[in-house]
Amino acid sequence: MNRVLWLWGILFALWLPLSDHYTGLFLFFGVLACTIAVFFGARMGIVDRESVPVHLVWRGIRYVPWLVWEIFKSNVRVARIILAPRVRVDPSIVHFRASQRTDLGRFIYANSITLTPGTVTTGIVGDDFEVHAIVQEEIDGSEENEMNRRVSVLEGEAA
Amino acid sequence: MFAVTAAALLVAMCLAMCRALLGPTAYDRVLALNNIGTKTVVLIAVLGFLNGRPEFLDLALAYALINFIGTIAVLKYIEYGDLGTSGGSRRRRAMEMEP
Amino acid sequence: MSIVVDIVLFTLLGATGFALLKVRNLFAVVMLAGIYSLLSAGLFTVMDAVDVAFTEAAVGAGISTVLFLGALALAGHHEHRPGHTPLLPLVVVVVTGGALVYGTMDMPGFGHPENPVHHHVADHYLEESYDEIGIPNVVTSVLASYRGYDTMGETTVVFAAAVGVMLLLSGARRARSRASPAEGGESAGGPERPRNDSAAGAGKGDE
Amino acid sequence: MEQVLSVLIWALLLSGAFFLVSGALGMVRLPDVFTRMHAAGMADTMGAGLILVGLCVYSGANFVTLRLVLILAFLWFTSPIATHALAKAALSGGAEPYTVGAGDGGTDDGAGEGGGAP
Repeated sequence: MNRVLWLWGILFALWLPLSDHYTGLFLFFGVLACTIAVFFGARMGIVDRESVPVHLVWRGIRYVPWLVWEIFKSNVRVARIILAPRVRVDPSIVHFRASQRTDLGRFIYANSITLTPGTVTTGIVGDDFEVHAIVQEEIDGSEENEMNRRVSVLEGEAA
Repeated sequence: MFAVTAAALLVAMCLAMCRALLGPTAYDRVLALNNIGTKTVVLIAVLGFLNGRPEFLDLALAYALINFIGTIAVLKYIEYGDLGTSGGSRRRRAMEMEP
Repeated sequence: MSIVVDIVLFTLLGATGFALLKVRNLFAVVMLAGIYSLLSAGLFTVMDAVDVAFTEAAVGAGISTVLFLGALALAGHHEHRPGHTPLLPLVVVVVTGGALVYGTMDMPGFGHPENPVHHHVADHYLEESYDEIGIPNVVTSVLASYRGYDTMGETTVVFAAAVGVMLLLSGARRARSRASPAEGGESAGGPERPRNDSAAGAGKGDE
Repeated sequence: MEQVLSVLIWALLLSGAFFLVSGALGMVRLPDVFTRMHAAGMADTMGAGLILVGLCVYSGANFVTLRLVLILAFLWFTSPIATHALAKAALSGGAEPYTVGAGDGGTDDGAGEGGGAP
């Protein structure tokens, strides 16, 4: 129930500035639209820890800057490969073991891997991640371990 | 400066377009479609600023979402052969797309 | 700058159009059609027709791609070569196109403020609609109030069409999934998809 | 202050354009769909990201910026999902990932196309 209210609040907080009209009729329409959307969401049973992860917001704020920096570094790396006069790629599929306990944590880890260019998650079975890397040598595991650790911290102890 | 950015976007769209035309596999085309979609979103945003009408951003916002839905629908079709199957219920080798 | 954007987008649009004609692999055609409507939505945006671009984005790139794919799932994805020569269609298209281009000669200049379309009822709508209807977006108040009955008829037709399409597609799927156990688990695609044929055709179509 | 902001916007937009174009170049040059995915990811993350952040800085703190941030958030949330779905579909659809052993280090078709591109 708490999450339903959170979802409603988030939707309405998004609706307000996007509409940018604050007369009674429009506010009523906004409230109506948000309520209907949340009602159907709740009825379908999709308002839960995974779809409204409000418990991750605070720790997520600390994770995002690190992720952005990591994305920047790997972008530069891939750009160097592409712009080299002769393209030298050595793609291969490698396997990682993820330490997250929840599906949501694994989802975040997998998306973080994909979001950094040079590595794309191609499959997940349990905690085994199948990752396609554009240059095999660069994936020595240290950065992925760091990312894995940080996502586990993000996922949190109090599950 | 927006003009330079828009020009770069158009060049990038041309390159992605080459990939869509060359193929060779269906997946290359999906990739190009998704990529051109992303670039169109950014292009609309930049054009809005170029013309001094940032209201265009609403369009870019809706576009970003539609592009994603379209790509997922395409991939679902490739993988399961139709759009009604829920994930994992039946696996089959989807489209036979040799280069 | 705007003219450069126009030219580049039109060139890409033309290239996509030719590719649409040449490619025989229908899946690639659907992808290219998606790109085509993305590009034309970009063009509409450049021409300040944001609401048209919005519709193009939603219908052209989103819904119609999905519908095309649903149709491909039923029909297979290779187009057969036509049995007749393209001469007659070419003549028809050239004549029709020429007539349309000739027709544009009589049209007033694009975006000219003195055009009759901007002075018939447009002034009234632009100036009075907020007082009369109370909706800030003029397009919305024209659609939903000034010509409300028209819009209602339109949406009814579209709704009926959508229901019909969904019935057709879902009915076909049910029939196929009933048929597939007899085929054995391997070919869920059903007998109406000539798998080998289309695989051979996919390579050809890409040339 | 004005000058600093202007330089910052220029830098953001130009570096975004750089990543965008090199990502698109990679889509033409690289040998197979899996490696091209990495190049496309570049355009999605840094290319679009830097340009949109540049526009944010230009427009200042208002609802336009909020919309730009939302667009960026949608792109960054959806792009990895689409990429992952594409990779998975390509693998299960029987696309063979390119390996160095198959060619010989360089890319014969990719280099030829890349030479013709601007």
